[in-house]
Amino acid sequence: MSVDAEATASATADSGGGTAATAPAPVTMTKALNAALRDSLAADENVLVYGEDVGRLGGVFRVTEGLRKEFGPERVWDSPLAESGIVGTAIGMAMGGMRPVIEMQFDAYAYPAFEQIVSHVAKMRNRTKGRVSLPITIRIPYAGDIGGVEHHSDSSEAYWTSTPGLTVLTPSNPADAYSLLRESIASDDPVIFMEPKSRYWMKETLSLPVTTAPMNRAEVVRKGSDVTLLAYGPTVRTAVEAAEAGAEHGLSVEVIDLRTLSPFDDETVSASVRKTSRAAIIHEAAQFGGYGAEVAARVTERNFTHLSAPILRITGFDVPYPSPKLEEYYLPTVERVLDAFETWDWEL
Amino acid sequence: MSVDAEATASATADSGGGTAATAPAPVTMTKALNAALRDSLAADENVLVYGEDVGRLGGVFRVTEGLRKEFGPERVWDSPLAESGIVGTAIGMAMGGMRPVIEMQFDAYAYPAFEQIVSHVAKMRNRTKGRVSLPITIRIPYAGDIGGVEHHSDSSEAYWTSTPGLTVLTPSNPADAYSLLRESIASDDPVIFMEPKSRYWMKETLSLPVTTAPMNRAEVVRKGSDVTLLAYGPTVRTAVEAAEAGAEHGLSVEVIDLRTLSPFDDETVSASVRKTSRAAIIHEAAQFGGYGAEVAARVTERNFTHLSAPILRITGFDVPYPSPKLEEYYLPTVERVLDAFETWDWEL
Amino acid sequence: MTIDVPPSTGRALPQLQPISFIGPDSSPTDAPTEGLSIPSDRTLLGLYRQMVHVRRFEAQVTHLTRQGRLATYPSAAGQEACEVGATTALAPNDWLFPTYRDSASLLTRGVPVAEILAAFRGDWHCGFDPHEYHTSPAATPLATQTLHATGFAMAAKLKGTDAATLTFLGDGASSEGDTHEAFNFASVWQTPTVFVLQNNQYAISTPLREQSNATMLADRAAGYGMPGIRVDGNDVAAVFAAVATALERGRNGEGPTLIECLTYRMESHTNSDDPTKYRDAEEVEHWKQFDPITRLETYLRSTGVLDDAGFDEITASAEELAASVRDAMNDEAVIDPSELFAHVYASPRASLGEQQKILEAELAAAGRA
Amino acid sequence: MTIDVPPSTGRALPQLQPISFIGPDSSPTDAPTEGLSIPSDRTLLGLYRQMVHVRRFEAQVTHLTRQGRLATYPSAAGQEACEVGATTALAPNDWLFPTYRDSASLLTRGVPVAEILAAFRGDWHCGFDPHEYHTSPAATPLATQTLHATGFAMAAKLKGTDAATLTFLGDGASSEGDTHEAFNFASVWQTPTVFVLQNNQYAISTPLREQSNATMLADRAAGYGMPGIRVDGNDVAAVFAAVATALERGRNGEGPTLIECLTYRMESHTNSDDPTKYRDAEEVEHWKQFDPITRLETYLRSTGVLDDAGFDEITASAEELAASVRDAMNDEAVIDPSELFAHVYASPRASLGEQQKILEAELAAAGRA
Ligand SMILES: Cc1ncc(C[n+]2csc(CCOP(=O)(O)OP(=O)(O)O)c2C)c(N)n1
Ligand SMILES: Cc1ncc(C[n+]2csc(CCOP(=O)(O)OP(=O)(O)O)c2C)c(N)n1
Ligand SMILES: [Mg+2]
Ligand SMILES: [Mg+2]
Repeated sequence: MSVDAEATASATADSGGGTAATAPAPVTMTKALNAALRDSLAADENVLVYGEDVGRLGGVFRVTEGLRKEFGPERVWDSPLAESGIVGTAIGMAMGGMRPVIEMQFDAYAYPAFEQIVSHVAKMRNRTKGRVSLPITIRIPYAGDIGGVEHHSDSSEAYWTSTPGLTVLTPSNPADAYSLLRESIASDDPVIFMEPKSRYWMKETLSLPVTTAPMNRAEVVRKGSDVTLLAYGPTVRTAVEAAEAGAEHGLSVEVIDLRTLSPFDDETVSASVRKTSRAAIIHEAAQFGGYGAEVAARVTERNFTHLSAPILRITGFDVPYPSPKLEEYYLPTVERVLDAFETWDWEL
Repeated sequence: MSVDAEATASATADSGGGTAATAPAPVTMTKALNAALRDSLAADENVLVYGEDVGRLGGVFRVTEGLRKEFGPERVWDSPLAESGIVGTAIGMAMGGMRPVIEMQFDAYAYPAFEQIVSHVAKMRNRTKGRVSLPITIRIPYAGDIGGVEHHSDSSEAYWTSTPGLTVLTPSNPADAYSLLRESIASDDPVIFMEPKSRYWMKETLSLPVTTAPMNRAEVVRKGSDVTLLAYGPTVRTAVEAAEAGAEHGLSVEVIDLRTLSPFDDETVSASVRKTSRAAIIHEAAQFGGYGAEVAARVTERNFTHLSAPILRITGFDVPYPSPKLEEYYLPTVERVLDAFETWDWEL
Repeated sequence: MTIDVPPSTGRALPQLQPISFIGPDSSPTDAPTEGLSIPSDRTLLGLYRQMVHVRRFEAQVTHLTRQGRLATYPSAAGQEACEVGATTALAPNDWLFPTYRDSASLLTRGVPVAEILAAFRGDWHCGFDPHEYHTSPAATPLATQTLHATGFAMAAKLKGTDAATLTFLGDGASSEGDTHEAFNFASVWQTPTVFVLQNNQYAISTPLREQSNATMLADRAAGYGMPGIRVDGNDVAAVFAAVATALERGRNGEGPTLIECLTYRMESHTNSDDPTKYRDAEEVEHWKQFDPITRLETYLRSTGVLDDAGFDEITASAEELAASVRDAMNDEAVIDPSELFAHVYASPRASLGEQQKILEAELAAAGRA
Repeated sequence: MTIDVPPSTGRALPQLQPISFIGPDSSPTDAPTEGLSIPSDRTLLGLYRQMVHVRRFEAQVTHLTRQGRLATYPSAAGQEACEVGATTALAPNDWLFPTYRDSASLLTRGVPVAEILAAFRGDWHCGFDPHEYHTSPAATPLATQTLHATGFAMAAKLKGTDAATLTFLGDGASSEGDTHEAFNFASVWQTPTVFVLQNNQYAISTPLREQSNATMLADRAAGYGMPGIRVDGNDVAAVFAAVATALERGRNGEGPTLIECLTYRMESHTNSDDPTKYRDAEEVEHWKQFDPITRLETYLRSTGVLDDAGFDEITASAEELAASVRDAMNDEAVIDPSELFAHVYASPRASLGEQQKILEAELAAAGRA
């Protein structure tokens, strides 16, 4: 994917546009993210990429591969190893007119930056009555299913979604990865951009740049009439597989990829739930206080009389993320989804 | 409240017991907490109290008043100003056989310690297959309604309740404040002990020591038959007032004080909801992803067929905690509770 | 192993005696000056004038808290030389990153009285437009702003502007992890950042000796390959000279500087604090002899720069400032409840619109809309 | 202002040349020794033996990752002098607070091979009983363990036991806020804590010069009023002597010490890393001449402490260790799914019981229970 002069000149806030289109080819999510970063860097000279090992190494997941070489160490560089420092300096840079795109190396390593994210990134605009925008994109590889050592597989989305002031996105496929990341970087609101690690190597045939549905919209990725199954990031694939397995048993499952966790797309989800009268949400994070709680609560509030059954949460168990040999028992599977559907009273 | 030799000798893991009883007298929540700390220090020489300004000053809310003088600076002292340091050293102290009781000066000032709390306090027991216990009590004054400057009124309970491995308590009255704090300190599990700032000066006539219902149990604080209203910490008073106002309109509201946020007392709450068929939860924190989401989701899952209406969440709005002049519009009020009840279809 | 030993430039620990030009007795000191020069008479007179102003301002605001008209106010009384000396050294395009303690610096930076008060009387969190005054919102979470100042300076460096940044932090805040990270990032990136550490010897009730075991906090700098100096924080001449020079170093691409200003908090932490619990009246009394304003006043009178007429004019104008504080308080702003929702996101959210309607209905029902 | 200047004890920045007894050419150096004495021949031979063992252990484990039998392993090859020298200096009652990099120290501390491997093959997070080996779980979140070591040492001090603590951290981890907070707490509280900073010059791909602008990381110590020394991290004699002395200081109530060990990571960060992206083969080649094991071997042969028979015996016993690693891998533990729920809380939770039943039903349905 070459970035030509035209791209630099014309690319603007709208995602996609600008870069000369590539021929359709299989693209992994890491490559799609890499392309989004490259095109964003080319489109706006205020875009900066920094973090731990994102420069020479290209990131431990190779999402930033080649960018330092292409844009130079003044645009893409390795920072000292300190996450609060990375986020805190990004705040200052954004106040100074930059659009920093920073990486937290693994999900649990965003925690040292928690105060900067929650007390400043989320609140600066409100605190200053809109005078100060913080167009920062915080990229966080998240979730498990990679046989990782402790602290490398957390699903921390609930911490961010329960913080007013943050926009939280998570792509489940390469096309969305490209399109949503470009939109995030172009947004004047700070975005927590959560990348599902286990889907980094997922391939899709794409021509780049690609523009998918805008952020803040959920997408129906498979139509169905009996059950609405809500998923995001790593569990979209599980949801689709569960829908396929359900179909074999005569169950028609509609799968919705939420894409944006905050704000929640009530419209798309309510429309589906009013049609099916049953819904479930699937995520890797533990259940208690997980993101699924918000989904279940708000969808029930808005659609109570349309529901034939309680909204189910098919999730990780309420335990710390386990060691690799226990991972398979922890993660929600197709079977767990189908079992959950069976707990409903289908006569209602 | 004098700590006599007998108290020192006999007080053990069970809260209360040991200290010579005081005559009934009006006791504020701060005094009750202070007494619980004093009695815990007297009961077990491994109990330590430290944090920012908890020594000479007795804490900015005076909860630790007099303790340094009574137990000496080796048991009660002022630490350097660094919350991650306070929690991180408490972990080491607990590994070394101590039972540290540490204070985060305000809710938002626990955030610098987020990584230590989430990645270590919550996980050490699980990581070591139970070989290492961390009997740490982290006291966090929380919530608003005090006209505080920014960052002094956050309700951060959802961050802790969505973290497996933590036990999260919050008293709503002086008696519980005493009893639950003693239980927390005696517990081998780490406890996040959230103290509702706006209720610090609430008085109750008490004879100390007092033993209330054990932790992990919710309490029905007012009986009713039409609606179950769930509350905790600062909103219990609002809930009781709403129940009184409701009674004037012929509405019989059962109020439950959750007391323990994690684990959730499904039994007590389900029993009430099955009786009333309607429930609402009230909290100060923002709604989206707040603790109320978990409550609504799980109570609905367990009692769907018994519900005549969706569970309502009466909460702060989905905005950063506002400046004092906007506080009255943000905080859930008796009116907001009653208005919410009116949104239900009472014909069902 | 004789390999890979980097050069030792800038490594030495600096002077122990604080840099000072004008001593407590108002005469020139023989303290180290580390190559700095005393500011001109004109500058000194301006600094004096501004110190008198900020002290009057803070006395007036503190008085309002005593009357119960303002909830909380952290006064910097006694620290005027740090506040005014450092802030005055800034160029207009530089950015200031203050804390809750530094209202005096906001005033010095030109933020109007009403906007400073707006935060304290609970109108809105920040109170002023940061871009207008090149001044960040006063930070409440300790030490966090040191990183913002570093990041802003990095942006300025990358954009090639000549802006430098100055941030204040306290002796207590120096213990937070963020301070360390800011020192390190600033030095690795060689950003034009000046860290002015106001060592007023207390963090609320916690005395310096329980905060740090360092001989002096300026000694931290050596560990980052950054110059660190200690200044008499009650000598405004020294503070101004040190900060101006450090800002200049930053602009010249020579990186950040740590300046420890040794001073003392004369008032309680805020009006809701009770300092008798943790310090003696004698200690406060003792520090009166180091007062930054009387010290400079006597000096300026001795050099003939200030006379009675000048003094009276400054006093009168400070009284006008105090009056403007009272006026501002009488001019109570009415805050529109819709402000709750207006600035959370750049792009509006439907769900916030719904919530705003709930609030509007509540207010209408209560006859308040 | 001539008041309140604390004494300057312990303030001076230490030597630049690392402390060393046995140089890269295996002969005694004229580097500074800062009053330390070279360990006895007997101790040196023990250190040599253990270094050979841990190297063989790590080579074997790395080999298992290449075969795909273990997912990830961070080897400390090249850093054996730090790992073994520091850990050997501990008394049995002292506690060690290691990181993911420090399996060699676990081995030295007596943690059985199978228990070290348990973590890496995903059986359970920690793998061993910390109380049995007086060794904390290897920390993955960087720098967090420095605070645990400080807290533990404080508990020991308060309880009046004679335990000291030792924690390892890397050059990268030194940038985290927690490191600063640990240095500060340890020095203010004067805890018996020894911080062994293994400066292996890289944090994954990030070179030291982009991590810190300090002349040397040991310079950090002065800012905390704590002794900080730099040691040739490839001279096990120096590491042992420095750590043993620092532990002794701690036990004597003289507080913490920072010891920077200058060394080099010979392998990739972990087996999933690609070091060609960020460093030259020549650099790695260059560091071979400083190898800690061959250096000591030549020295011990030259002094007659080691002969061929001794060498052969050590090699053979290291081979036995390697064999035990292979055996342990063949003895694959079966992990009971109920382990998921067993250790989350000391007091059982009903809701976890319900979840466990769900899992059991799933397994039963799949014919796996
Ligand atoms: C992260 C954080 N922790 C705690 C507090 C509460 N707090 C406010 S001011 C203060 C003392 C600060 O002392 P210092 O840094 O010396 O500044 P000074 O008040 O003396 O100007 C504390 C503990 C805070 N604002 N932020
Ligand atoms: C808080 C935190 N951030 C990031 C990481 C990811 N990470 C693991 S090792 C490493 C580099 C550490 O370098 P250094 O401290 O020098 O130790 P070394 O690996 O060289 O032994 C990084 C960034 C982590 N484990 N913890
Ligand atoms: Mg101070
Ligand atoms: Mg390293």
